Amino acid sequence: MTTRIGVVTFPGSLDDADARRAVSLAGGEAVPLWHRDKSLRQADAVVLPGGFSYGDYLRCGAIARFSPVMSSVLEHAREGMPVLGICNGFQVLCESHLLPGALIRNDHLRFVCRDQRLRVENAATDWTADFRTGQEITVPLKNNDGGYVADERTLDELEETGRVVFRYLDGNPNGSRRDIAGVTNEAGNVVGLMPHPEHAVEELTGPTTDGLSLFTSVLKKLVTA
Amino acid sequence: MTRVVVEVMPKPEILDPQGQAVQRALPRLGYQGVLDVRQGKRFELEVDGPPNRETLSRVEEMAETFLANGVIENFTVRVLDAAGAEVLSTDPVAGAAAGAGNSGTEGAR
Amino acid sequence: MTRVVVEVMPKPEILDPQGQAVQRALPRLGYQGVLDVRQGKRFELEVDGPPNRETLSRVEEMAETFLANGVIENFTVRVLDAAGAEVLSTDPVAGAAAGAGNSGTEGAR
Amino acid sequence: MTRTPLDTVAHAERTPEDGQPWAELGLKEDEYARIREILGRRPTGAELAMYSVMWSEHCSYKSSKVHLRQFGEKAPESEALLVGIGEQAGVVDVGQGYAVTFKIESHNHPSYVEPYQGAATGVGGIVRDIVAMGARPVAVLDALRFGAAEHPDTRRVLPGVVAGIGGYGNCLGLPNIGGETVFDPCYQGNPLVNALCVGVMRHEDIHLAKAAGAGNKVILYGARTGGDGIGGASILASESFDSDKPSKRPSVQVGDPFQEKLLIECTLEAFAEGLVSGIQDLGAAGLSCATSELASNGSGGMRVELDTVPLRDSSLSPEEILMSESQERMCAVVEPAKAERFLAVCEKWDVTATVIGEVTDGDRLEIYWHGERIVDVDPRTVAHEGPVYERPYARPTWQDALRADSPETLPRPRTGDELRAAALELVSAPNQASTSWITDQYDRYVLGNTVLAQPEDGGVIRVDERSGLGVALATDGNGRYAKLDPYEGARLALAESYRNVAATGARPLAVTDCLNFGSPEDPAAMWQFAEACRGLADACRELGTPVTGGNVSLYNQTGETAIHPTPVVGVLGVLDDVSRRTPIGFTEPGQLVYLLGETRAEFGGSAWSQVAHGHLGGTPPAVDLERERLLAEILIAGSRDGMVDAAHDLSEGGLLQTLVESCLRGGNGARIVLPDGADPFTLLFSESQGRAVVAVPRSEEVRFTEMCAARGLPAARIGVVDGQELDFQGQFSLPLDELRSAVEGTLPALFG
Ligand SMILES: Nc1ncnc2c1ncn2[C@@H]1O[C@H](COP(=O)(O)OP(=O)(O)O)[C@@H](O)[C@H]1O
Ligand SMILES: [Mg+2]
Repeated sequence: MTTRIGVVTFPGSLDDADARRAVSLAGGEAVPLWHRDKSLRQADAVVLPGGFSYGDYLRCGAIARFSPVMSSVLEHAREGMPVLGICNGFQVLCESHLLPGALIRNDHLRFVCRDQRLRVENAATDWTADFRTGQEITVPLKNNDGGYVADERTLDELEETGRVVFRYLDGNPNGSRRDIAGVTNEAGNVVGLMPHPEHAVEELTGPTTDGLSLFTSVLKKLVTA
Repeated sequence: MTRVVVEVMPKPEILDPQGQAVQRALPRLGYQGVLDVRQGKRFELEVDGPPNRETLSRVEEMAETFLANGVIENFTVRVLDAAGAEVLSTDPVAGAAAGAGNSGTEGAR
Repeated sequence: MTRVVVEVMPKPEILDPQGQAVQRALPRLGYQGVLDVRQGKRFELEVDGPPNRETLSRVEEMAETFLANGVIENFTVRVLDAAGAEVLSTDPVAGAAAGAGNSGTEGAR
Repeated sequence: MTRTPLDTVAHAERTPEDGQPWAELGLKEDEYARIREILGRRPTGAELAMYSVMWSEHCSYKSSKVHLRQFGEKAPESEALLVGIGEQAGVVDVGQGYAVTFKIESHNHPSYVEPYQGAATGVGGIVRDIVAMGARPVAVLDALRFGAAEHPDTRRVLPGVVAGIGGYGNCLGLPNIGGETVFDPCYQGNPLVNALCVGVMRHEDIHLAKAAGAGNKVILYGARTGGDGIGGASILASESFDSDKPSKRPSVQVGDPFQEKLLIECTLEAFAEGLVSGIQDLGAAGLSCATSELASNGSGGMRVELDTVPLRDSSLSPEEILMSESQERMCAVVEPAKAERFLAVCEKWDVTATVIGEVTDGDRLEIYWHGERIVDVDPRTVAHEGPVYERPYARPTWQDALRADSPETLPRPRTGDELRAAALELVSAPNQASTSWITDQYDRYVLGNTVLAQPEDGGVIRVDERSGLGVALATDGNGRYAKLDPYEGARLALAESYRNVAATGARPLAVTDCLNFGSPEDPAAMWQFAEACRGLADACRELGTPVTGGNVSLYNQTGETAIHPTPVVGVLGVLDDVSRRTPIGFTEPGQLVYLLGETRAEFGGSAWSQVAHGHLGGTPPAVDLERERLLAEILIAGSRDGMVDAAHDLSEGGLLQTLVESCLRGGNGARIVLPDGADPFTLLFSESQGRAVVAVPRSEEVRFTEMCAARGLPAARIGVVDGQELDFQGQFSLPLDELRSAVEGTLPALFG
């Protein structure tokens, strides 16, 4: 039986089809989830994809957080179900307080799309086990509001407990505190990151295929669990 | 019907890239002597009901759960009368506290 | 040093997609009875100099040329005293007029 | 608020002598007389509103029509063309059952007034055109022209335009895969913002805008209608209302890309379920256009209850509602039995939808306001029988002097050091420098099918994941060439765009164009326009690529001074397998560098003459379309058969510019040996057409050169990919690091 990975579509989600493609390429079964339905359709894990849910009006992710599907995601995430938030999905996870901190306007106030080098700082989460800690990867980055912020105490705690998962290399693209590109919760099942691993899964369309490992990681974890 | 204004500002300890960009730009445009700029949001709401405490606390709840993100922002709610004068507003301390209150702890609704 | 607040709101006749998105979301969050929402910006400035007419008109000029986009936005400037009370503010009509004034014609700065 | 009586049809019949503000609405006296003649009475205010917008230059093409006809008359036979000129966008067969629709449109003036919103709503408009054909939009391109890079107003306009294009396109989830950025003082006060959108569908899903079938429902869906863009109609409104009415109407439109994203998804879902009989997007002229065009393209008439239109501003008069250009709206014709399901699809996507009328048996378009008839017209007279002008045109008196001012006499760099300095100056000048400050603000990855995007020669999008079928697109235009010779300038624009598409390995199939010119009332500008149309139509015939649609933007001038005539041409090509696409970068040391084509001393309108001397004069480079076709065949075969690893066409800035870009893109230098006897300056800076540089793997050299020899295309081996310098042996050398900072630094220094 293949592992089912749900991919949520909110109004304004854009990278949902890409996330489903990445799941399939990694060998999983991608299950489309609709924001108005509470049902997770027996998904074993959930991806909140990138995009501009609700136009990113008010604050990115602020409106999507209240959709019916999110109450199920929150419930299951607390029970240990793997959840990955990419870009807008990361913003939704922060707005939902599943992950600490918040994402604010890029410090240069422009949208930025570029191939971004990252270091994997924690290869022990549900979504990063197929990496090595310290591994350097390149995946696309594209956002308006990618500046990761939290108060100093929270940032210190994240560092001390190894909850910074990805860090920017070769220059900070958006003013994120401590070059943070992605973080995880205490249990390591919920991961959020600004860059887009789902756009680095095919030689033809991505700068690398480094992003595939996030999806293979979770599939292995779910099979052995 | 009552007019209510909600002001949402980045917390002082949180980076404010937009305010900083404005401050940096001003001298280039020939405006000297602006020592600090912070940029936030201002909402004007038209709400059913009279300009009373109850309306105020309804909007405070909206601001706390939705219009502001307590992790990074504080808010103030002002209830106006027909002439546009303020009749009631959030106690600034309570408002800030309410804002801070949902940081990191509030979960699903 | 004077604290000045600049409030920038979309002109009433201009589409405000942000305010509309907020308004549409509210009933889903369980908040009924909000008939209209408009979303604008709020700037808090710390400015050299006393809280007088001159400071007001300096900031009005900044608002007109830079903080607000006169084609689509109106603004109000409020000069506050040390206690945070308003001591002076833009004549709302003049503010609106100033805002409209640069529409379409504003060229180089 | 007291109202004067509603100007109903009955009222208009009773008051034939009432004065009407036709001149203020932009109508000419004879046009107004013609309307009265068509109706057999004076028009009502609402009718006058409709005729005046639909008969405007923008909607009726009254000055350009007689020239645009050539695109149809001279159109080459093309099996690929499924829907030709005249529909909202043309449709091209790209094989395997797929059809592609693409179109370019201008939003020049609005982008000058309010750069962010003007450019954003420009993208919104062209995307709706594509959706209305039943296609899923898959990519956008943007062709931009600004005033001098250093001019302070450019610092206002450019960042706003770029942020607006990015803000809208990124939020819609459409990858931006290419475009142009040009600076020239002639565009000061008249920036050009041309946006292209391409969409994909299956053959059976092509939809045309028409309203057939009596009893079918007319459904307006999307954003509420506000007072956007109705400056003109307010003149009418102020006649029928007291002056205390809030008559301030917005001068600019604000876009809501989120609303448009929902509109796209809900429209495509309705198409997929077979719920739509006809559809039309609302753009210029809003409901006036949508109702009259839907009705006149169908078989019956139409009846609309205008007071059912959902409003953002309840004070709008019927005239204003008819003229409103509020964004993010569409109009569908739906069979009664399917209307409920259509509304349910809209509800699923949180899109407001309202039945505003129905298709009738008759042949009249009738519009009612609270039960009273305010419009009763033959919709064809509104939509298709607008005035047509044969505007006088004349070759400008200055044209000869301009052409006589040849660049031959301009001082040229001679020594290695002089050439090096000229080279650095050229490649770092705003028109040649890297545009990454701009293009990094555009999402090029979304949808996961982008195979090539800027700074490649053309953008390439995968259409079918299994077969690898894909399309390539490029836009080009050179106003400097066109100013020297508008006929040749249009042909040059096509040649370059065609060459860019072929360089990716794609077979060019079809053309869209955006013709940006000055005032048609100026015989000189009209001559430029006529010449450009003639040139483009001739060139399309010669290359076998039909024009499938496009856009005309006139009156681009400040006072007496018009912009350079600027025909922008977009070419669509197809690749049967996108994994064979050719990038521009030199990626492997050891690749052999070949220059294809012939180089003559051609500097008229060149980048060098502009950068080094601020000069514009002489004649543009000669066009040889047979040669372009041959070059394209070689590039396509080279890609298909794996004979070339990289290809980059030569255009503005000549060989030098091309080599610099290929080196920087691939991260490798090259050692270039200039052929014996060649003049280094001419070889490096000339802009002769029909040329490209290719990188050939050593193992393919024989096969590749034999192919070129057999087909008769000159191919000269000029060097090899190697090291971290671009070295012109015996002349000068440019380390890649130095080149990169020169080329990358220009735009951030100006706009960052
Ligand atoms: N405004 C823009 N939007 C998107 N891409 C752009 C823009 N301006 C330039 N580009 C891209 O930058 C690259 C270089 O542009 P240009 O020198 O005009 O190309 P070419 O000479 O091949 O037509 C191309 O890939 C082009 O598509
Ligand atoms: Mg090119």
